[in-house]
Amino acid sequence: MHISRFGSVASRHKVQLGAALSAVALAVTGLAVPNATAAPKPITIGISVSLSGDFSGDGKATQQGYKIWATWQNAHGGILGRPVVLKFLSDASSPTQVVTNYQKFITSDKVDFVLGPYSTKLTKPASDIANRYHYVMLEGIGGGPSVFSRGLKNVFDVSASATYQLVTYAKWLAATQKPQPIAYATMDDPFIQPMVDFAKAYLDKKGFTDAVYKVYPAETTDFSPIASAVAASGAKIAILGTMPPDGYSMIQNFIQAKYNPEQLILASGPDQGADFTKSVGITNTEGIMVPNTWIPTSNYPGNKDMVALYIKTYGGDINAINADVPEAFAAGQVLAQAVNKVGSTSNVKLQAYLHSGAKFTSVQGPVQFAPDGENSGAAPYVFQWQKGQYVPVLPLGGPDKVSPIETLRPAWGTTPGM
Amino acid sequence: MLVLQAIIEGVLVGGFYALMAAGLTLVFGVMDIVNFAIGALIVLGAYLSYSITTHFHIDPFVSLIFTTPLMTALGMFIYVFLIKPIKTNKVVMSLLTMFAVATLIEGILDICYNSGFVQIHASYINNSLRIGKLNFPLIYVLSFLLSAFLLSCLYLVTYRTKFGRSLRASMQNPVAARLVGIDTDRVSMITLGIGIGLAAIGGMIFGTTNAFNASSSYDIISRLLVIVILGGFGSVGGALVAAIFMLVIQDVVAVVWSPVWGSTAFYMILMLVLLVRPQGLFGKKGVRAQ
Amino acid sequence: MLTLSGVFAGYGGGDILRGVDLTVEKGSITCVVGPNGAGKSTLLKVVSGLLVPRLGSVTFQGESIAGKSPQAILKGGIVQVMQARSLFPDLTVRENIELGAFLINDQKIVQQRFNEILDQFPMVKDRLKDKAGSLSGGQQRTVEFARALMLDPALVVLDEPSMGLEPKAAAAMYGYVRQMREHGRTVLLVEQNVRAGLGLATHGVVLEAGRVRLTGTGKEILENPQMKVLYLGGSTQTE
Amino acid sequence: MSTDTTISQRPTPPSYEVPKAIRYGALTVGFLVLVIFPLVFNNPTISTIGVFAMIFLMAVTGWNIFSGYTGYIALGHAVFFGIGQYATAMLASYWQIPPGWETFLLIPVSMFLAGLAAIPIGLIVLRVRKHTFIVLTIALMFIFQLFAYNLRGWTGGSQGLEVSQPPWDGSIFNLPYYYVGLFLAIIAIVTSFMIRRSKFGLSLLAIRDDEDRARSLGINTRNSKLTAFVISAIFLGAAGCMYAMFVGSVYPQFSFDPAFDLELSIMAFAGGLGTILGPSLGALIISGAQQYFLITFGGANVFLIVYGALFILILRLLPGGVVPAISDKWRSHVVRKEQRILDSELEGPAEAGAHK
Amino acid sequence: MTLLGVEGIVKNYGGIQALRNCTMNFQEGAINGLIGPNGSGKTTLFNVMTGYETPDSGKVTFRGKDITNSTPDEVFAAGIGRTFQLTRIFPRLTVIENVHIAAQRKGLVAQMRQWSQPDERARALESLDFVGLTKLSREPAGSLSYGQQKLLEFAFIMVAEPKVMLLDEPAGGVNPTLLKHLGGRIKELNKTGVTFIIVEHDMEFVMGICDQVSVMHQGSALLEGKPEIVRNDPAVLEAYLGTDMTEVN
Repeated sequence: MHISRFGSVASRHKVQLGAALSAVALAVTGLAVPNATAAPKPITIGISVSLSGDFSGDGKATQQGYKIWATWQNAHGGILGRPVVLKFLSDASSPTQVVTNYQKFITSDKVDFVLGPYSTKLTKPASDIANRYHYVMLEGIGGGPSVFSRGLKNVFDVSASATYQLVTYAKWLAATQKPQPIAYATMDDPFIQPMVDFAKAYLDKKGFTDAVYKVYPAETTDFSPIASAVAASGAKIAILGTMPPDGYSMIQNFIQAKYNPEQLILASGPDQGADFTKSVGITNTEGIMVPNTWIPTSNYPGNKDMVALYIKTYGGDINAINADVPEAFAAGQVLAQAVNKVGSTSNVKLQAYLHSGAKFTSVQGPVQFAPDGENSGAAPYVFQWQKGQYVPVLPLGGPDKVSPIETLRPAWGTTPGM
Repeated sequence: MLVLQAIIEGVLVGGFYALMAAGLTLVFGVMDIVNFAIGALIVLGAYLSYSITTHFHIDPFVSLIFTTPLMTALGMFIYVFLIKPIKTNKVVMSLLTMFAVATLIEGILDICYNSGFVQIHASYINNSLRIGKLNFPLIYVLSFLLSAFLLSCLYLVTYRTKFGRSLRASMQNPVAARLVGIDTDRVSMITLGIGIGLAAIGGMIFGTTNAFNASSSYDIISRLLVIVILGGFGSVGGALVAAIFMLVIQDVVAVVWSPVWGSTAFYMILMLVLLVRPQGLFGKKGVRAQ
Repeated sequence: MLTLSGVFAGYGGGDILRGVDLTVEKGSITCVVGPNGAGKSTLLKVVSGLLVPRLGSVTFQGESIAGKSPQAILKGGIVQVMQARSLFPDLTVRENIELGAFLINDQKIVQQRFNEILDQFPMVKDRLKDKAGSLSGGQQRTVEFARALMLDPALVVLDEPSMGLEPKAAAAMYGYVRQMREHGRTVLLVEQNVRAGLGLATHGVVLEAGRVRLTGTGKEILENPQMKVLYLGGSTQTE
Repeated sequence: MSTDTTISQRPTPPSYEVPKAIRYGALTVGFLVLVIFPLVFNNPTISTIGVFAMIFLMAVTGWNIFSGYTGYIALGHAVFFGIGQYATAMLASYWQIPPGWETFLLIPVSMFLAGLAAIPIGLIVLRVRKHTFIVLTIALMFIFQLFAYNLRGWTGGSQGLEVSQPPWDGSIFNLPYYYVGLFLAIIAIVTSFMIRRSKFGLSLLAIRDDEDRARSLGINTRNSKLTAFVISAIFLGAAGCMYAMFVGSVYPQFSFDPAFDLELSIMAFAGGLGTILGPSLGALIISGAQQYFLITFGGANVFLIVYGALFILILRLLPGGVVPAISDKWRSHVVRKEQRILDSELEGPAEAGAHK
Repeated sequence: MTLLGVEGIVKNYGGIQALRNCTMNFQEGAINGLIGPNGSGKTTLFNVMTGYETPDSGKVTFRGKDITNSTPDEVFAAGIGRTFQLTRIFPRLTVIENVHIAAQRKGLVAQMRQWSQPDERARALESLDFVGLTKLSREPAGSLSYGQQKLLEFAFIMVAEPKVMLLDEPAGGVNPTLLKHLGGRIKELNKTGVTFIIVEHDMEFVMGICDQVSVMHQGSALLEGKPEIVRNDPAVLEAYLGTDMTEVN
């Protein structure tokens, strides 16, 4: 079976119809397939990932996402009919090394394209380097607002903008509930804090008040005083700007403090699948919400393949997939679609095309770039853990079918059916 | 009430920090070494307990029976092969050596555990005791009790056993210690063993109360150093008081004002105390003219 | 009992002992005197194993001890009381004394010795629970003596037992030294107070510039006219 | 007074130092290599590593002026590195400096501010010694990091700040940074050299060996330490400014980084703490090797293991550092030569020295 | 005229009384010897006079000014230099660098100039020549022998040209030839107006060069006088050899 390149979304959907299994089968033999003919020169893509240091956990997930995308893309004809070869370098979570790494990709390795590293902090220097050499930087995991406020024309984020991720929930809240006090606690982080602050600004305008608002430093290891402060506020709704590990600790502290909010939404953490359920215990997950740009079970192009490939390659189940994986995967998808459309490896043309308002598809949903490079086409989802399942509940009226939202969380440890 | 709750939490967590700091301060007192690897060693201890609990389904507290001797042996190994050979500029060379050890450990853990966040589990981890409106998380209470128990053991060992005597003697007068027949090298080796063995226990506690990965060590080390300085190098009691004092202040500032300023207060207190008492809260003035 | 022959020893640069020949008879109190810098303390360090001699032999009861570790020498039966600050100030008197028996593992023997020593040093009994650092100079010395006897040594080496003490306290120390001999121990001591030291000693040794200058009984040495030359300089003629 | 004449007629003492010709020759060659380096290796990857090497070069040389000479191991000099970065980022936007050459004018400003900040900081931390000093400097660094997080009105908090980069072409982009960096690094080395041979430098070394004795010999130890601290901070400020301009973004986490000082001390130790060129050599080798290592084998995550193991090996094999090891080698070479001459002279009447 | 004096100094260490109401005066322009048996408090007195120890009570005066609570550097700046019984040199610096440390300079600009200015260098070499260490001038001071370190310490104090030099056992470990030479130079320096206070156990040396000898015993002044008188005073010998206290009991 040979699959030619497919330039349109429609034809890709056809491929989608061939179930996940066929893609997996392809992935195994996939690399050999495009080489059946004259072995075209591969398309090289350079990516710096954090394999050690502070970001190493997410760095590795990012790398997995990119790798799976490359496998999948090659199984689907590569880019411009040429196979995709990824080059990874570790940056040890340091901006110094990020600068050097992207210089190397562009000037020594002369890669055709680059994709973004993990985190807002590293995306900023990386995009400067790319800009210097007129390279486009597509990324999905570094969408802090400060990346886009610098006037760079070459950065594009395929994920929903950080600033709007919690607004979906805020809008729903303002529309359905009476104004009441809300407890906020957020990590001091360029990606996370804006999420909470935007939601808070929105809710403040709608008459909601803050029962408590605490910003905690990134290196906090003991969350009990913060959790106590939130618990003591007695607010029925808690909005937390957490990264995965502190989200788990925070929930644990809530349980210990017997604080049982009716609605609990975390910026990230509950989206981490098995990591989350193992850390907080499956029986405590009921009703916890999290915004996300990706639905594991969605029918967006490539998603089922990605999930199958991931499970085949790295094991685990659908819920074990870190959100970094589809974010990286989506960046690759958009790159492939755009380059195939442009028809050349010219980054200048690519940049112009990405700014043209063209629409793309990804495992996370539709992508369309605003002038500053943010994805204006994305609609951030809100997920909720219901009966041990991770299900989308918001937005209402979106393209995907969502489950009804549980507005009253049960007591801790009482997940129905668990 | 919130402040009271913060104080209780400060005391409970302070006990754990005191245990860690005790290992650090003993090692300093006997050997003049700042064990910069303590953070990485705590994370190592956490991972060891994690592996044992997940693979053999053993209670984390029981896992200590295996991890503590292992880590103690590691400490002795580090002393014999890395610290003892250092001849010149001991203070800085040992500090850098321990930093290198920390790097090595982090690298190994990173490969073995693939750097995702994990947390040690037990059925009772989310339980808590409630007295009136105050809340005592069970795991914190348990770890505080364990810390208190171990600190008392440490106290008994140092004040009631023969080894303890040789340890205190080596701290106070190494030459005279050799003259009464104490093998000061052996004492140093065992002390580093104890110091690192304690990291196994601290690691277990850290791992049950926090999600962690290989890079989690840096957040621990700076606080421990501050506590040790404030308590006075070499003073276990000082470390206990300093740990509880600092954690209580930090937690109270965190709930009354803001968590970010809680951390700042933590370090500012050190500055202020040292401006008045350069030898720390409980340290002895040890400067001689000749 | 203890024999040094042709011992050269020193720190880093040069030798301080330059060919010391010395014999300590069993059952004697041998007192080494000599001006400052003569090498008395260095000599004791060689005997106790803190310093390894560069040349020469040191034998104790027929066995070579040069270059052995302090512990090994202690086990062999030589205990030294240092010149100053050899107690552990933050440990109690009791702990300090018990540390003297660090090398003995049999608690019965330790307890028995401890009781014997309490009888021997009544002062110690009253202060057992005090920190050693809080004692007066004389008391500290006494504790050091008591500690030294815990191992039941054959040879006790004392470095200036009267240093810095008031006459009365010093006299008490000398009393203890005599007592040790009465208990059958051999004593080697270094003393600045020449008259007192030699008066106490059965054998005297005068060390100067790293060599043994005079030997004899204590009395003989005290009466030797050369002593004044050694101590106050000048020549014997001015006498 | 016959002794007098014999004493003064003694031959001039032999020099155990490596001869001037060799030293200056090596220096000139080293300098020329550094000057033509980015022209020969004109790949921007290599010159990027070169720019970072220059930044570390000036930083470690500055660090060594204080820590190497006085023996006070500071592990909080990231404070001044960070101050340099934040000063650059804040002033560039406050004064609306357009990206380009004008930004480089912030270097002296950053140096001044870092030096200024070093005065009160030095007055506080220099009251204590040894371990307490080490830990106090670390604590100070965390305080500054937390201030950078907390005073978000000025510092942008966790959002960080940025310095817009000039629109220069990639092929020549690194060169101005490299040469300005080289220039500053040379100023740092020359300053270090001048201090080492000055009376002031001698006082610092005396403080390292025996601070109380130095004080009793009339050295104003407090002022000497403080002066060295400030000078050292100035170069860290310069390094911070260069870093902020080159990398383009500033975050509390990276500006006030505990690992930064450890890296500096490793470089200084590997090269030779307290020597003039040792730390520079350490900086060039280690920062270059580290980056090169990561871009060559960085795909694998054995990096930390190899790094840690190598580091332990260096500490074990070269406890004094490279430069002292070389001068020791030279010294034993000279001594052996001398011994041979002396042996042949001793054939004649033995002239015993006054002392051994 | 009294240049440096102590009045009623008391100093206790724990249980030991090192100085008991010690009163002593040292004459300007003289070479003063300070002798006494070990433990009689000579070094403690030096420490008190040079600011290394604060007395429990009593007063130290220099040229009539109270310097009791001055720090070592203030004392040094006032013109009192000292050596230590156990030498305190700078072991990792070379011999010549050691000698330069004490050479005073004022002002930042002067501080920044090369440490070895021609005039200082001349003085430094002269003083090294004087103690016979020229040949070792480029050796690290820590590699010198005990006696050589003593000489080095003397040399670097000399370079600072103090008004008073307090020497704590300058002869310890120094060979006899050089010792004679040292005595000659002390006398020579003394002629230029430098006052000396010398603690020494080598009596021949003390008696040979001192104008005035003070004897300390058990923490206070026993007597004071010309060397010949002191030497033949039975009380001094008594103090040195000690009473046979075994008979007192």
